[in-house]
Amino acid sequence: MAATLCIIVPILVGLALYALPKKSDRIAQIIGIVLGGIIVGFVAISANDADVSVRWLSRPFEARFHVGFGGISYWIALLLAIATFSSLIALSAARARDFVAQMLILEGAMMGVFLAKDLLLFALFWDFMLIPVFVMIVGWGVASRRSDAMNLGARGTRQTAAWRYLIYNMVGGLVLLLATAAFGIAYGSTNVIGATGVTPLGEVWAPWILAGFAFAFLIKTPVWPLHTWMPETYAELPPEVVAVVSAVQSKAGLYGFIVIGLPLFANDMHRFAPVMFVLGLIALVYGAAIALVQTDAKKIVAYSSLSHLGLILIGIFSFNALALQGAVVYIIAHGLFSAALFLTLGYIEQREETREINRLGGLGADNPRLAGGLMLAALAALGLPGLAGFAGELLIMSGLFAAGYWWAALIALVPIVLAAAYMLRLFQMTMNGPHNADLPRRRDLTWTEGLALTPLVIGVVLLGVNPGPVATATANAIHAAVALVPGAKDASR
Amino acid sequence: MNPTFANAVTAPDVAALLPTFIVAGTALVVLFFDFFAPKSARRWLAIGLSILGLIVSAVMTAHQYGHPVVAFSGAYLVGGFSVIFSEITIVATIISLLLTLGVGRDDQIAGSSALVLWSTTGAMLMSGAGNLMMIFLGIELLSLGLYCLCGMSLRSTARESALKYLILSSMASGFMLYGMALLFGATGSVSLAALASAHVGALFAMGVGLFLIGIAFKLSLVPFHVWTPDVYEGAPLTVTAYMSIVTKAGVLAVLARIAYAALPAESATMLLVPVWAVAGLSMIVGNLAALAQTDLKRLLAYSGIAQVGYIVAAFAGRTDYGLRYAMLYFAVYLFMNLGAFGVLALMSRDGETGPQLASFTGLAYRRPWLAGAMTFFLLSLAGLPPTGGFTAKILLLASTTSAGYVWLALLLILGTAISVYVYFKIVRIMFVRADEAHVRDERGPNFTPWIGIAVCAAAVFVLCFYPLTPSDVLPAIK
Amino acid sequence: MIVHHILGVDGQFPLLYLIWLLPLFGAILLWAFGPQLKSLAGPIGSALIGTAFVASLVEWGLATQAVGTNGAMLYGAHMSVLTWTKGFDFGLLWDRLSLTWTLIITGVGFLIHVYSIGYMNGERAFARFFAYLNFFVFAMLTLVLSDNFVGLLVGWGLVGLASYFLIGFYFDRPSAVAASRKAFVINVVGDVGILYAVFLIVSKIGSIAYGDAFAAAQSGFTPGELTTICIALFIGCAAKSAQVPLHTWLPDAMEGPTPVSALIHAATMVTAGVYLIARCWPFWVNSPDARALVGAIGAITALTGAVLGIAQWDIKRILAYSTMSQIGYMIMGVGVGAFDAGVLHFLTHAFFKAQLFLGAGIIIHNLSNEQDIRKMGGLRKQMPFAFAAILVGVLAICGIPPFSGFFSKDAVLYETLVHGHPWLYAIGALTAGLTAYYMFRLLFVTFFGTYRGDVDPSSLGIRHPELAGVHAPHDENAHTEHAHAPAWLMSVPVAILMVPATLIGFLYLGGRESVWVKFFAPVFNTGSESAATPILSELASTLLVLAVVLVGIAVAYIRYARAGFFANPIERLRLESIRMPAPLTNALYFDLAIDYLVVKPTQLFGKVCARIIDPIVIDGAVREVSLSASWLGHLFRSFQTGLVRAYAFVIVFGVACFAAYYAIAGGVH
Amino acid sequence: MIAFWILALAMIASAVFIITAKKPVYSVIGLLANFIALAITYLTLHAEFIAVIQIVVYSGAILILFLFVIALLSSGTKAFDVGPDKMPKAVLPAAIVAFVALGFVLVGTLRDKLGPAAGVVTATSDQTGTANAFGSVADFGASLFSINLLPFEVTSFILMVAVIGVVLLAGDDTPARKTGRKEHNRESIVKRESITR
Amino acid sequence: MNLTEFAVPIEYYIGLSSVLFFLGAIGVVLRRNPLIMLMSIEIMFNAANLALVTFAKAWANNTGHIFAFLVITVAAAEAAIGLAIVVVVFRKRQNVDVDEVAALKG
Repeated sequence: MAATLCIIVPILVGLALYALPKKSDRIAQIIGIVLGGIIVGFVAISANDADVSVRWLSRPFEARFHVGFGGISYWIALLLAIATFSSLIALSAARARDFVAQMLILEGAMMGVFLAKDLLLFALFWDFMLIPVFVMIVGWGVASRRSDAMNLGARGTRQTAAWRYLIYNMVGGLVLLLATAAFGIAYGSTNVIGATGVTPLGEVWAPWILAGFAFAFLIKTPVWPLHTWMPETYAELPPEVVAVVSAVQSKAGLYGFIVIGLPLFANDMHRFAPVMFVLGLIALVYGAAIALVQTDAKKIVAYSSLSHLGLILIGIFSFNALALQGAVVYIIAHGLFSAALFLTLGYIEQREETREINRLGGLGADNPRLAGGLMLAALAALGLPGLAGFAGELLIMSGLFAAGYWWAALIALVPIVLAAAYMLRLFQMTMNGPHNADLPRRRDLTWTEGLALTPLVIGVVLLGVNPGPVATATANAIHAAVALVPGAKDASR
Repeated sequence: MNPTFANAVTAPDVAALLPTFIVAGTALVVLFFDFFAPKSARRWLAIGLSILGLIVSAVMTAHQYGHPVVAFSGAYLVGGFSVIFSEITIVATIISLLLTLGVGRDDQIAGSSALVLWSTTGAMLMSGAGNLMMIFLGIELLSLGLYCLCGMSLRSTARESALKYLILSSMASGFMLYGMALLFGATGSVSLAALASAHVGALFAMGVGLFLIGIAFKLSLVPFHVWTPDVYEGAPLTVTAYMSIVTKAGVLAVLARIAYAALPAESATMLLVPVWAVAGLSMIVGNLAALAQTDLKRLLAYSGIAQVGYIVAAFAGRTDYGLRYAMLYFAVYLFMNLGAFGVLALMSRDGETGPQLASFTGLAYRRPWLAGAMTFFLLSLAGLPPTGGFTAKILLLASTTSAGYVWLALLLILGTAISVYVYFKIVRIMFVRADEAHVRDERGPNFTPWIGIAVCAAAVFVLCFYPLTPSDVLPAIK
Repeated sequence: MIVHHILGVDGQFPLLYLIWLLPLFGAILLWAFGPQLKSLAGPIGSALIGTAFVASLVEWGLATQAVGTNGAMLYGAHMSVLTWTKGFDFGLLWDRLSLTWTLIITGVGFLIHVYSIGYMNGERAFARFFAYLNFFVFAMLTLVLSDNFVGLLVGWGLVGLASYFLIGFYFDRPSAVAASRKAFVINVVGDVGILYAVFLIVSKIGSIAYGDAFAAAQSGFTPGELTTICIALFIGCAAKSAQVPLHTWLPDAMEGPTPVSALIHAATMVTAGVYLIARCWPFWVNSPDARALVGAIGAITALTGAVLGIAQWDIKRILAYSTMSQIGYMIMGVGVGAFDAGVLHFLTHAFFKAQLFLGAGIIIHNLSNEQDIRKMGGLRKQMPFAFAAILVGVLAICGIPPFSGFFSKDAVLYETLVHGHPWLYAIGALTAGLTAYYMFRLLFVTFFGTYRGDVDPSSLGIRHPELAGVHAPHDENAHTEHAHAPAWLMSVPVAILMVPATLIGFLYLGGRESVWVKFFAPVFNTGSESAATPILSELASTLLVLAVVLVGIAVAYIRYARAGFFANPIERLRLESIRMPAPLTNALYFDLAIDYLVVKPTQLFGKVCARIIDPIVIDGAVREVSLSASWLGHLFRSFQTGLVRAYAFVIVFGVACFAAYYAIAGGVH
Repeated sequence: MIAFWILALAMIASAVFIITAKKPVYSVIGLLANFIALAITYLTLHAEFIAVIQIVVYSGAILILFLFVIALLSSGTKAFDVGPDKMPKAVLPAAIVAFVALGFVLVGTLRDKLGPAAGVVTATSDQTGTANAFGSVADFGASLFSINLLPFEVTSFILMVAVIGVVLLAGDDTPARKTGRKEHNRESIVKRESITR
Repeated sequence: MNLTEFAVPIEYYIGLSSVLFFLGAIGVVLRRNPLIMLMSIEIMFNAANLALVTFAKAWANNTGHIFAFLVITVAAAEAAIGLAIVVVVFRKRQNVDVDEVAALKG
């Protein structure tokens, strides 16, 4: 029941917010924060909540409204709840009532994706979650926010960002839809996520259906070369949204590979692995290399995401239990630190009205808390041992190595060095050095802004010190899934 | 030996025909009462009576469901399959009439309502038509009323649309008629039952081909779609809304009957391939062409071309599921399309011309509910959740792939991908924060469309989660 | 089953947590409440480290007691702290090796903390500085106290971070910022090396614990794997301990405040590589290839550091290169298998190098951040205490008996011979001479002659006065307050350090039979592999080295401390500056090579990806697709001419197509 | 046979004349000729009733209608002027395409034997004619009012639509005579807008 | 009644009707005068009627006649409406030319 509530309540409350008077921004935000907090708590205590399952379709295949926490879903839902909560606290957009409403709808939709236990329901929420994001790029894109002050000519970027986001993800979503339909026809039921004992599909259909799923997942993640929607979108989205989108939405694809690809298409996943390895490795190096020369702060982080998520992809496709546990840990970790990164970069952009790191500089002296937040997030992102990113990377790469892909682990080490370089470059060019005289000097983080970062930062540290709960909670499911893959080498004895 | 007039009409025949004739008769009643109605009540009276008659007819039609009857020596077939299309027609008519309530001239309202009702009669006749003559007459009854409805407005574009519609449609009717003549020549009979058992020769094939051209024209499948955008744009908004559903309803019923029942089984696939091809073409071309549109009615016209492509594609393979989900999709299309037209009606100053894209700028902040409703319908048109469009589309995909027409499913996906851009262009502009001084807030003449919008929205939402897919709907010809 | 038998027994030593976490507590406290604590931050931070030091001593005693002093000598403690997943167990380890390091870290750390109270007095970010220092101590303790590779790696990374913070402490100074980044990135290269070793170990034995890994060292790995592990680990050591070619960050790291240089970049952090090799001795013992490689690189580093030290004018950079050189010795020692000798050199070096840096710090502090020795001279009389401190340090580093450095350096050099590496011995001996030369050069130029602080920089050959050394004041207001700092805060720690710097070498008195060797005998259980008889006896070796050292001193004396130099020191210095060989002034082009071979190509690759592949190739393709869609849309639009006849034409065209199909299809049947 | 060829020639010639005639009046004449020829052709096919209807309805009613409209439209100052040809180059392709289509249709339809010869003649339910009465009014009527009753009834609606439709189309054209509703509406809109702003 | 009674082969009639039909179609495509377009459509309908009547004769089935009769009725209705539309469209215009009526396009 908790799962259902987590999905429906935010959406309903979001819609209901529109019924408030236009000027009730403050109230709307408070409602949002309170609800966000409640959901965090609610998710946190619902780890063992029973599934809810109601009939939806019986022809031409069985489909059910089947939602529940279970294994990895719980953790990602928790991540989502925290990220949304933080974003709602951090929120400073104009027309806050509408913004909060969209954020809540987004939260509900994404909850749906991660809690759905039915493929069709998964596909439904998968597509649904695009809409609030699109609306928010259009209505609150950074360019538009800035246009209030100075820059009317920048409309173009916001438009293209919105379109790219939508069209790329829509194409993915539609292919996912087709694959889901085909799966339903071929298997007779879509009520299969997290189910045990699903008989594999026939040889003829399975690879094509998996290809459809994989295409959608790769776009969503995104993985090279399907990534070009991401940097612009992340750069243009309001930071509060991108914190959620980058932190959680981008994980939907990887989540899909773990909960749909592995258990249902074990053979074909194995067959696809070489391609995925190549794509993941390219993404890994390519994203890092671009992040190294980017000058747009948010794009640096966006490309770093490309790099990091490539690693997770490789981890998943190594079919090693350790690597998969690492992938789950890293999914959560990346969610936490990328949310923190984007939020802080948003604060910076809000204060300085630019994201160009060449124009920024020396902010740290006057804004120690801001600098601290950015530092911690950047350190987690560059994989500093002791923080969340490291734990994930270590487990993934150990698993890779154990599975025999020593060369992949070797290649994957290069971006770690690059990550140190670009993340420090990002940090130092914004926070260190002499203060740029053109930049306005604004005050340090307010307590609400700081509060928004707090859960993320705490999460980054806790997960970095002990990813055990996440890793072990998913171990059983992962072992079961990996056992299906032919020829997978399991490191843990 | 010869059947006489006395036993030409039996009680079951009349019962079968009654719902249809009630609609036609309502038109007469409307015209009659219009003479006596006080000026202020003319409008309400005409629309109210029409809707009343339609509701009665709808109820009676519903009662026919599950009781197949062959009436009038096989000329009219009612029961399972046709009931669905008849109901869709009736519901579409009711919603269109609701939109019409505030539009047009008082002195024309009765006449136009009557024409609408007769056109509806035509569509209902088509959905039950058991022989070629009935098909032809149904189409003509439907079309003749529409020519007039299109041209009734004083705007020159409306008349232009009527002229174009008339000329092109008549020409297409000509092709169709010639095809029917050839089919008659090939089988010696006009009944669809005879087609099903006919020997497929060159004459038969050509007859089917020319006949299908007529069908494709009425469904505005590419390349026979050329009339659609102009006519939809020119015709009064409510007529466009009406036309976008009702013509398709009748013709889809005919196509379904032909495809499923009236062709010899062994050569049906071969004979129908061009239809699937033009359906696939429509999905792509319709959406591509819609990309470049700024007039909302015109845009919906192109979108309709594509949407019909999806529906027709579901017939491919002629599976039970295909028909079932085509009907589901069509029902959803009815609601989402009319819902969108309802929004347009509220945005249209004179209630006839469609609003331009620019007038939607920032609508979400000016009239959030209207924008929300429009977004909802557009989502459905694009096949996005949480709308009936989503569920119906995935079921279409399922049936198309399971029928083995994967290429059509892929085209459907491609077309939908393009259509996302089309529909979200509108969504985007509604949520763009605009300098409101430059946007003229166009408001429709009255608020009755809200009723239609509410009904449509509710239906679209419900159909997402509770997709009604009637069973036992395979069309019969006997 | 996790095996710990090599490293100690399980036990409960709760004090360990205190030792480990006290600095972390201090760091958080000082960071969070720094502004409120103001000048109290220094004493608090120092007190915490001091407490940790005392606790370490107590713990030492407790541990000795707990294990007993019986023949086993295997005292140690393993405590389970965390479990990530199967095979990833974390714990603390308390054995003699970690004890040694802990004592140095907390002991020398405490002294430097105290010193810093004086040195940093009046800095705006006073509390932050101590927070970083405390954090460093915590990180370093994590490194040495961890009982597994991942914990070590965590500490390894965190000390790098602390080093980054402290090098870039003056973060409004671009050079400091650049130096900190360089240091961090190069250190990450090292981290990555260790990571790779961890992968290999985990994949082979499924555990990260030292115990499991070392138990398998003899037979669990193929020789190739073992060598790979050693090399990968050594990449980490090389980065952290400034071994060629990853040493370039260390001289730049002198951008940090001098106490930092003393603590991190001399005494403790940079010796982490030594610790790692000593800790992983079972690997090295079983991998002759790795021993040869690491020993050679240690020797090369020692030589390179010494050679580069000759050419420096910045007092801290001289010391930095000397540090590099000395770590080269240590690495050479532990690399070839002389673990106790290497560790001994670490111990003595920690004292005398800290001593040197702190002494230099006093000079710099008193000269208002002047670091160029050309602008010093004759300071012997002005700062007799500093002179004494530096003198002791110089004598120790040069290996003049009986100063501590003599014992340790001698031990390392002789052990190379014992382990059969005469070439390394030769390099080491040569380096000892060079060391003596440049250290005495430093001593002479700084403290003898006359004060040159008011001479025009250009006449001293200082080409870029604003770049030579770091002159930027820490804080504009700081100067006035310096005077108020009580002088004893800085001198007392130095004075204390002088004692071990002088005497600690006596631990090794007696060579193989010394206290030191016995202390470590249970740790480095290398067996009794008395290899080839060295070509020199121990005494001969000592004398030879001493002779070389004396030659070095003599040369330095001739060049810088005789009348010829004092006659016109300014002109002499100018000429020397100008005539300094280009390879030496450019630090043997290491930076340049790294820049051109690694950094530039990577950036070029990034630019190609960012400017060509991403926007033009990938996006270009996508754009083409979308443009053609929109083009098609407009094309279809243009077909829609509005002319009825045209429409009719299109329809007839469609009819023709249909008719064609059905004419053909009808013929098929 | 000869009669057929003459009629065919007449029909084709008149059709060509219709579509090429400069003035619509000439076309009407051509149409008349065409219809008469067609009616005679019907007679050769034993379709007497249809022939009569053809003359009465087409030649009698429809052609007159055309003539009325021609008269109505040409009553203006300039009758039947055409503007510039907007697709002057389309004539040839259009003709070619149409003839290609015709060719295919001819090939498609005439390849096999037509009619009953093409297949087995099956007695269909609506085949009621007898040899003698075939095409006669009696035969026609019997069929029309029995099995084809429904189509016949539907035609009545079609005619009704035509009547009402034409009335609505042509009935009220001048804006001045519009009812007040629209103006009233517009005023209310303006009022509403002024309130909401 | 069978084929042998045909003095002229049935194919001739059908061929004739096809030719007429397409002449009508060409008329619609080529002419710009709406009246002539309507006449062309009438030709098309008549051609279809000819085919219907011919086949009725061939099959001895008067359904073809019925159909033709209905077509004539429909054609009449259509002509009436068509002419009405033509009148309302062109009454106010200078030229009676469908090319001029192209405000709706794109």
